[in-house]
Amino acid sequence: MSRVKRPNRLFRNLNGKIAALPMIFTALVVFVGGTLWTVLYSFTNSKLLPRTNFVGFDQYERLWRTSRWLVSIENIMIYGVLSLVFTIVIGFLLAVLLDQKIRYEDAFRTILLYPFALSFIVTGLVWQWILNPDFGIQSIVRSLGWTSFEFNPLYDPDIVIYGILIAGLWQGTGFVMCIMLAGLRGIDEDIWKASRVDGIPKWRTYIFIIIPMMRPVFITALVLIAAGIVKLYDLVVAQTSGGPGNASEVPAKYVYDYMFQAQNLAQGFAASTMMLLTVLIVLIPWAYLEFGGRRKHG
Amino acid sequence: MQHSVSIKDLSLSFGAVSVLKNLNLDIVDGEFLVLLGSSGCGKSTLLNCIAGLLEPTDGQIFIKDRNVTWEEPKDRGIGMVFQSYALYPQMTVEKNLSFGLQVARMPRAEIDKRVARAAEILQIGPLLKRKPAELSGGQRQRVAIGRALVRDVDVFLFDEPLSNLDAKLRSELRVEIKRLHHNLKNTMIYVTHDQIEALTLADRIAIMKSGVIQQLADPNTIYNRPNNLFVAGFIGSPSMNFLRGELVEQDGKILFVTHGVPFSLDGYEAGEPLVAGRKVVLGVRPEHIKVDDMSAGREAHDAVVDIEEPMGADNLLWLKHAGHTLSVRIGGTRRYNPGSQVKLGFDMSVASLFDQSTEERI
Amino acid sequence: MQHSVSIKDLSLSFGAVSVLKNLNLDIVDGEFLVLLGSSGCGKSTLLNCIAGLLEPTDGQIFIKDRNVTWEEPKDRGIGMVFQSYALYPQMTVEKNLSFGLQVARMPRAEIDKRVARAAEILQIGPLLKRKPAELSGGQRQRVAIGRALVRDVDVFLFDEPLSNLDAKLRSELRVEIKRLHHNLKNTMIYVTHDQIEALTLADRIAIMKSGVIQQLADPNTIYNRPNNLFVAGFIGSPSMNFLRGELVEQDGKILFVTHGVPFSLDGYEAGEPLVAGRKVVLGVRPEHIKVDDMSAGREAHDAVVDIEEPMGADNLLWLKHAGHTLSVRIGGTRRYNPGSQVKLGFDMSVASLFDQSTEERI
Amino acid sequence: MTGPRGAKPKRILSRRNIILYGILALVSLYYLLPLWVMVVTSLKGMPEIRLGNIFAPPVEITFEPWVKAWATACTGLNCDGLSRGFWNSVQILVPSVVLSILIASINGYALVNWKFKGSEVFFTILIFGAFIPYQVMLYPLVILLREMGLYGSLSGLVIVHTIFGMPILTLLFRNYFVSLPEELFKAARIDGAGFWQIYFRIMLPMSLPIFVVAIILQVTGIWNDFLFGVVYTRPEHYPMTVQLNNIVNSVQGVKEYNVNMAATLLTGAVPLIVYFLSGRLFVRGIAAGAVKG
Amino acid sequence: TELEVTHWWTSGGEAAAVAELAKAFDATGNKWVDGAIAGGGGTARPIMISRITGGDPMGATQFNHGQQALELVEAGLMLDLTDVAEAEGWKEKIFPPSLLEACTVDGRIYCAPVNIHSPEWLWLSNQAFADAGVPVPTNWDEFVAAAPALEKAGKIPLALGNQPWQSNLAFGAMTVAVAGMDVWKKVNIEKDMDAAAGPEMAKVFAAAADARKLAAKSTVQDWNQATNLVITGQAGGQLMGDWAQGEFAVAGKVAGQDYTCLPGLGVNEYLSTGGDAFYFPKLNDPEKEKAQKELAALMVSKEVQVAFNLKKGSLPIRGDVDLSAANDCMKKGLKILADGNLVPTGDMVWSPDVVKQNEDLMVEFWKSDMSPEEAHKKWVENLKSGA
Ligand SMILES: Nc1ncnc2c1ncn2[C@@H]1O[C@H](COP(=O)(O)OP(=O)(O)OP(=O)(O)O)[C@@H](O)[C@H]1O
Ligand SMILES: Nc1ncnc2c1ncn2[C@@H]1O[C@H](COP(=O)(O)OP(=O)(O)OP(=O)(O)O)[C@@H](O)[C@H]1O
Ligand SMILES: [Mg+2]
Ligand SMILES: [Mg+2]
Repeated sequence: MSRVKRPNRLFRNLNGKIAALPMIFTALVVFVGGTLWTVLYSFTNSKLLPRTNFVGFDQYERLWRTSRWLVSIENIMIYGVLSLVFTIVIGFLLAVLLDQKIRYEDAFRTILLYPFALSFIVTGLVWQWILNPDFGIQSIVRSLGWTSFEFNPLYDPDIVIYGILIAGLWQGTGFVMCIMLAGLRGIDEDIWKASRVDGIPKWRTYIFIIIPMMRPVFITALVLIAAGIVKLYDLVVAQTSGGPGNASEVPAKYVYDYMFQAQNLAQGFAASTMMLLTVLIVLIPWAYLEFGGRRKHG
Repeated sequence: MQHSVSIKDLSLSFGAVSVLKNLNLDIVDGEFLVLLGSSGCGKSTLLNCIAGLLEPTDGQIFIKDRNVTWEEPKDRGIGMVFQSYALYPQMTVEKNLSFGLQVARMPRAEIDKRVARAAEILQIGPLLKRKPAELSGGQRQRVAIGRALVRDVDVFLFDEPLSNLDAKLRSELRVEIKRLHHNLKNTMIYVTHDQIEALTLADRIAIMKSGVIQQLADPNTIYNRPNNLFVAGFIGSPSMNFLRGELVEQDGKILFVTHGVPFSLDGYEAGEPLVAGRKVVLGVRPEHIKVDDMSAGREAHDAVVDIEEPMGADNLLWLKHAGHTLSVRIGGTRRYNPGSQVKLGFDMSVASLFDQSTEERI
Repeated sequence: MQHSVSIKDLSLSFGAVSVLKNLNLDIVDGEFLVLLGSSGCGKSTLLNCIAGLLEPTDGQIFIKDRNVTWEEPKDRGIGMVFQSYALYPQMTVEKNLSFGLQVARMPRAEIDKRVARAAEILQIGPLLKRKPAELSGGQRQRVAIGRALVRDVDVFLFDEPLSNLDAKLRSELRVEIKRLHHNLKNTMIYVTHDQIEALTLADRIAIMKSGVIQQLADPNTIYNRPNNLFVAGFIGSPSMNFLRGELVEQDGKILFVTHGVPFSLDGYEAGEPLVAGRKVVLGVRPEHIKVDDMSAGREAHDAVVDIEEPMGADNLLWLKHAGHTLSVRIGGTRRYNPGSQVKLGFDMSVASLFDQSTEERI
Repeated sequence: MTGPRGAKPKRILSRRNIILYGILALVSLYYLLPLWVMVVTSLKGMPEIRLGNIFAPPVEITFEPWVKAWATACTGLNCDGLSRGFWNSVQILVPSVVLSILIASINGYALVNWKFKGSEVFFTILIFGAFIPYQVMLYPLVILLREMGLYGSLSGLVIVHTIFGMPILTLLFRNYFVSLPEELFKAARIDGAGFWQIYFRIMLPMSLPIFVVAIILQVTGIWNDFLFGVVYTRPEHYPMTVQLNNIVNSVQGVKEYNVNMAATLLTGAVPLIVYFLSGRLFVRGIAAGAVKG
Repeated sequence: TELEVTHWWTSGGEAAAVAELAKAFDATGNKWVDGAIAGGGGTARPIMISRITGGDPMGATQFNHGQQALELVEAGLMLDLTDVAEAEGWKEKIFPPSLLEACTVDGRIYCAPVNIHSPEWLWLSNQAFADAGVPVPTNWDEFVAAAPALEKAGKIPLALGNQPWQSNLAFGAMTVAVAGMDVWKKVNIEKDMDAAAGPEMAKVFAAAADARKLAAKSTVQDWNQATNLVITGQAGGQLMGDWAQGEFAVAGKVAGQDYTCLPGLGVNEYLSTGGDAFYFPKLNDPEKEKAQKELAALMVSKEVQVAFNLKKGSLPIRGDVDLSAANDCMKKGLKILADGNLVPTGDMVWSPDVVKQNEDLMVEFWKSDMSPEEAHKKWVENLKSGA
């Protein structure tokens, strides 16, 4: 019997490799290439057009001296943490409510989910309106007789980011609720029975048993929300344009404004590099824990 | 005798689908009762009703002579073990065992004592600090049993606790559960669709079909004197051989005739007088047909071997006889080639006769 | 003899984990070979290599004396049947059967002919227009077999085709597969971890452990003359009883002694001379121990019944004897209460002796 | 023996139900409020709006704002409202959704069933890409498209949408395909089906729920996109959102809130309809694709 | 020939003005394809720049002339209009000459200015002051003095839109008024950083700090919404460029009667003159290039200038046009223009980067309680980054 030589590795599974070309292209050229390009040019003093005139860390020094950038960072932190916490908590609570074998579940679910279909521009616009002190909620409540009522988040620099959060939550919680609901539906019915037989109250079952079991679901939700937070831009532009003053500025807007309005590409690139760096700092340990840890138990 | 669990006229419907129909069942204190039936017959539903996890549509449930129909599961004095184990995955074994007690605000010392006792009984002491994911299937099932054990309950409910395990583990844990019952002497209600489990574990077996109990009796009776065709066919592997025929009177004796072949019914203990002309089914278990062994003056029937299935300890023959295919179990060392002619002897003292229309035992 | 499938020095690793280790296997044309082993021992991996679904790290595979190591699955002349059926859910049964042929651009008429033939063989004619979701488990498995059948392949590969079915269906389909093999006379390689399937179906059984074949022989040899301790313990339910002891010479005869109790080895056919002082394990199957039946002049050993497991046709006794727990299988009608004293007789002609250190048969 | 029998009687107005449905009603109110405001405002005339209560239903219903938003609102010199962008949006939407989903699903399929060396690395990079703010990629992509000669064309925009949809969609599809039994794929290979045959004839027909999720995500994302539509194409291709932006942002004296709201609703109509039509499948698909991390 | 023209003129008065350009262009047998992008230069400029650098340029595009398009010109992406300018005699006709200078790079001309904008105007609502029972102020100091009365009457003294450029504009307007021309020139033209850090500028910051109190209640976003507050008498005044006049006109208000305008805030009759200009990206298509040049010539032509600027409310770029139709305010502006009391605007002398930084600083300053001293310090830093 003859031995046959092993064929060339490169050509095995050729179709699979060809089909993955768009992905490889996107990953390498667009994401890696674009990122490297951005980082590279952040060390130049490019203005309107990218130029390779290197100036070291000047752009970064200036960036961290800029109060608008500092405010942006602070805002995205506040927004990010609150948005993560509230979206997950509210999304989960709503999912729990909907999971109680209620009637008209479809209707409720649709109501909670529809804002997700609307763009941030629309969301921002409507909420800007509802929160407008002159004819929104504040004026309505005042006209009902409570004249000292204050609810004016979009025009108060101290709380404007919360005003944006209200709209952001309105838009995003429905989707997270859906993910959570799907997760809850995936929990083994027997777990519930076991906890009832053990006499564990429902709320404790949720906290101590169900939530830990839904870890992957929470991680999926977390990734989706976090990806959205980093990109927060449209909502702010539509609701406040970063105002009042610069109280609701966010990093993505800083990047955009400095790249195009100030025509200082390098400054914008430096800011984006900082954003990417932050993302990496958050993501890499997570990815390590998640994937590195998982390999252990197959 | 004290009844540990008593079910009166229990009915349950899911919407229009009636799953349990006016079911009555009394379980004696300390008894090991197995609910056996094919998938979807309502075994789990019944067990869930007893546990209080499902509300019956009608009827009552008594545990230790207390009407618990409306009580919460935790107040019924029951513990339950599930097929999927239903362990809390993120808690250690110890936590799994103690969580319910902690919630009930039992003192720490008492909890520790109970966990230690359960761990000892089930020999899971070394596993206490592990999480369920780090346990094998059998160990998980033991922990699941432990969770019921620590709660010191009157009645244990098992819902197919072994069906997720492989054959070897299954037979090991079966013995363990049996031993546990010997030691604890609690009432146990055990759902399964595995007849070996039912036969080996049960004090009594209740065979269910579509929400109705077909026969409730000890394993020996169930196996050897099945109430009706369903029970007869359900129990035993390979199945009982069924021959459809007629009762015929010949020389003053009632014979069973199928495809023109007469069978003497000598030795059969009928529950009612046998009447000629009645259409009946004769049921004989594979191990009750002797091959080429005509001792004790049995009738000899000719048959041809169709297929042989050697199973190690036993050998299964599929034979053609009088228009039927019969399965016969013989010793593992005796071998027949397909096509061989053999002589069969039927042991009527352990055979069963059923009416063709009512399907009830005669 | 022509070799249908031939495997030479096959190795396969997933990264650092070596799953198959230098495996050699020759399968004769028309043979029914069963790969038996516990979960994770590499059975499916081996089958997938033969099918071309996994690339071996090293070694060669020949089918019909053609080196197919690097060929596409479809060109190897194999058909495969999976545990989960793997029917295409969106296609009708007919479409499922004809898909592969269509992909191969076979003429319509030929396809129809083949589908019709397969449907007839498997008796799934009336199901052709249904979708898999509308079939029962057994019907699905038949369709899955049909899919291999229509492709008119030389070698059928089965990967635990019956383990998703319930016991009853399993035994039915087992018979059908056996019949199919009788009729088609194709080579079949059948993976299972169910020993009953292996024993009943196989012409030869290959017992695997951690990617290595432990014994390759016909079912009878495997059952009665296992090569080593692993094979002996793996086959048979309940397991063979193992007694650890020593060979001792007494009165010129070699005896087996455990816990001070001597056993005569009369009748045992040793593969090598028995030497006193050797540490050995004596293996006796449960059905080869006679209880209270001292015919043929056997030694009588005293034992006490621990637990009894009635299983219908048989009755399983767990006995305490000379520091061991022994399982013994007796007829279903003979009953013993726990605690009874019994006399045991060991049939040495079908027992096995293993070396304690090498674990190989003596 | 006596005592309770049958099911424990339940009052419809039990405390649990009151709390449960009460909360749900409140929450629904919060979620519906903006929609209500939009609809109500879009049906009011400007004088009525100026009078005040944005939550009050219209005294006099007028469809004027809708007509205006759709057909006559001006942007610069073009006074044909949103209608102008609607077909553009459709023209952008259809190929973008189809292409992005096709590519992402093929990626997912290749990643699961045809793993090759390095495939996981590319996938990881792709997932990191989900976190890159669009603004960062804006400029490099301009350059890239320019080099490819696609800048300003519809195909260029379709590519951009495909690229930015790729991370999340690929993740969804990968997770979904992982959950399909591998044996199915093996069976098809033994049947002799190749890469594409397996994809189109076996995998695609089985993936309806996840496709619904992907379609919803993409329809929403692409339809609502403003930035890419305006940066990567030229005016004759501008999507509806550009007109929406123009209507909403170009104020002539007082803001015409009713027209703005009508325009907003008209723009949001397509994704909303897609939602309402596929709600149930959406949850199922999410369960299948997103949850298994 | 079709030419696509992008711009961000979408408000009422602006759109009407663009229509004049389009009408005139279409009349030459070409076709004006309108590419309006609403949301102001901030939204539109990135798009325009992307299109040009992306290799898919439009036929003509609006920029504020000055430094915004400088690099595009340097990169050779813009059409050289020198021949048109010479043929049309732009050098002689365009007034003030700084406008054309801003279009000139290395002696070549690359843009066609279309209007003059001067940001230093105070717009006052006569009705608001009547309601408050005080006379309409005639300069900034009077306005500040009258503010308490306005507040008492429930009015917002100063309307200010919450956009960075508006805050910066308000500050710039006050600089000319408070610090005077000389300082302004020193800082902005000579880029004298000592002057920038000097006491004169500190006074401006102090004044701005006072002014921001007056604007505290103003919650609108867009400039024209702020203007609308003045038009409707809800606010006393607004610091806004001359284009605000277009809004008054569209609302049917009459200058001097319904509203009052104070160029240079009534303190210094000086105006800075920036404005809009059109650039013509290179298309490499002779046909189009011809049309582009036609359009360039047309934009500067007398008739178009009149028609366009009347609608837009801005000043024409030629000294020789007859604006007898102009209203009260525009006449005031024309007079200052004729007197030559002019300076270039900030975005002509500073890079967009500096402008943006100042905008960011100002919007923060106006909406927070940042001390004037701190703002001043940062402002000087910003200027230094571009000096
Ligand atoms: N929640 C439910 N709603 C509607 N029908 C149900 C529900 N739960 C069970 N059923 C139906 O009730 C019948 C009995 O179900 P049950 O789970 O008791 O069967 P089982 O005997 O335990 O079967 P298995 O052996 O498969 O566990 C089945 O036909 C099932 O379809
Ligand atoms: N893709 C893979 N990557 C890494 N390890 C694998 C992979 N597939 C299988 N293995 C490992 O290879 C070993 C053999 O697997 P295989 O599926 O062949 O076992 P098996 O004998 O078929 O078991 P079972 O009876 O459970 O099907 C197992 O330990 C398994 O964990
Ligand atoms: Mg069940
Ligand atoms: Mg396997």
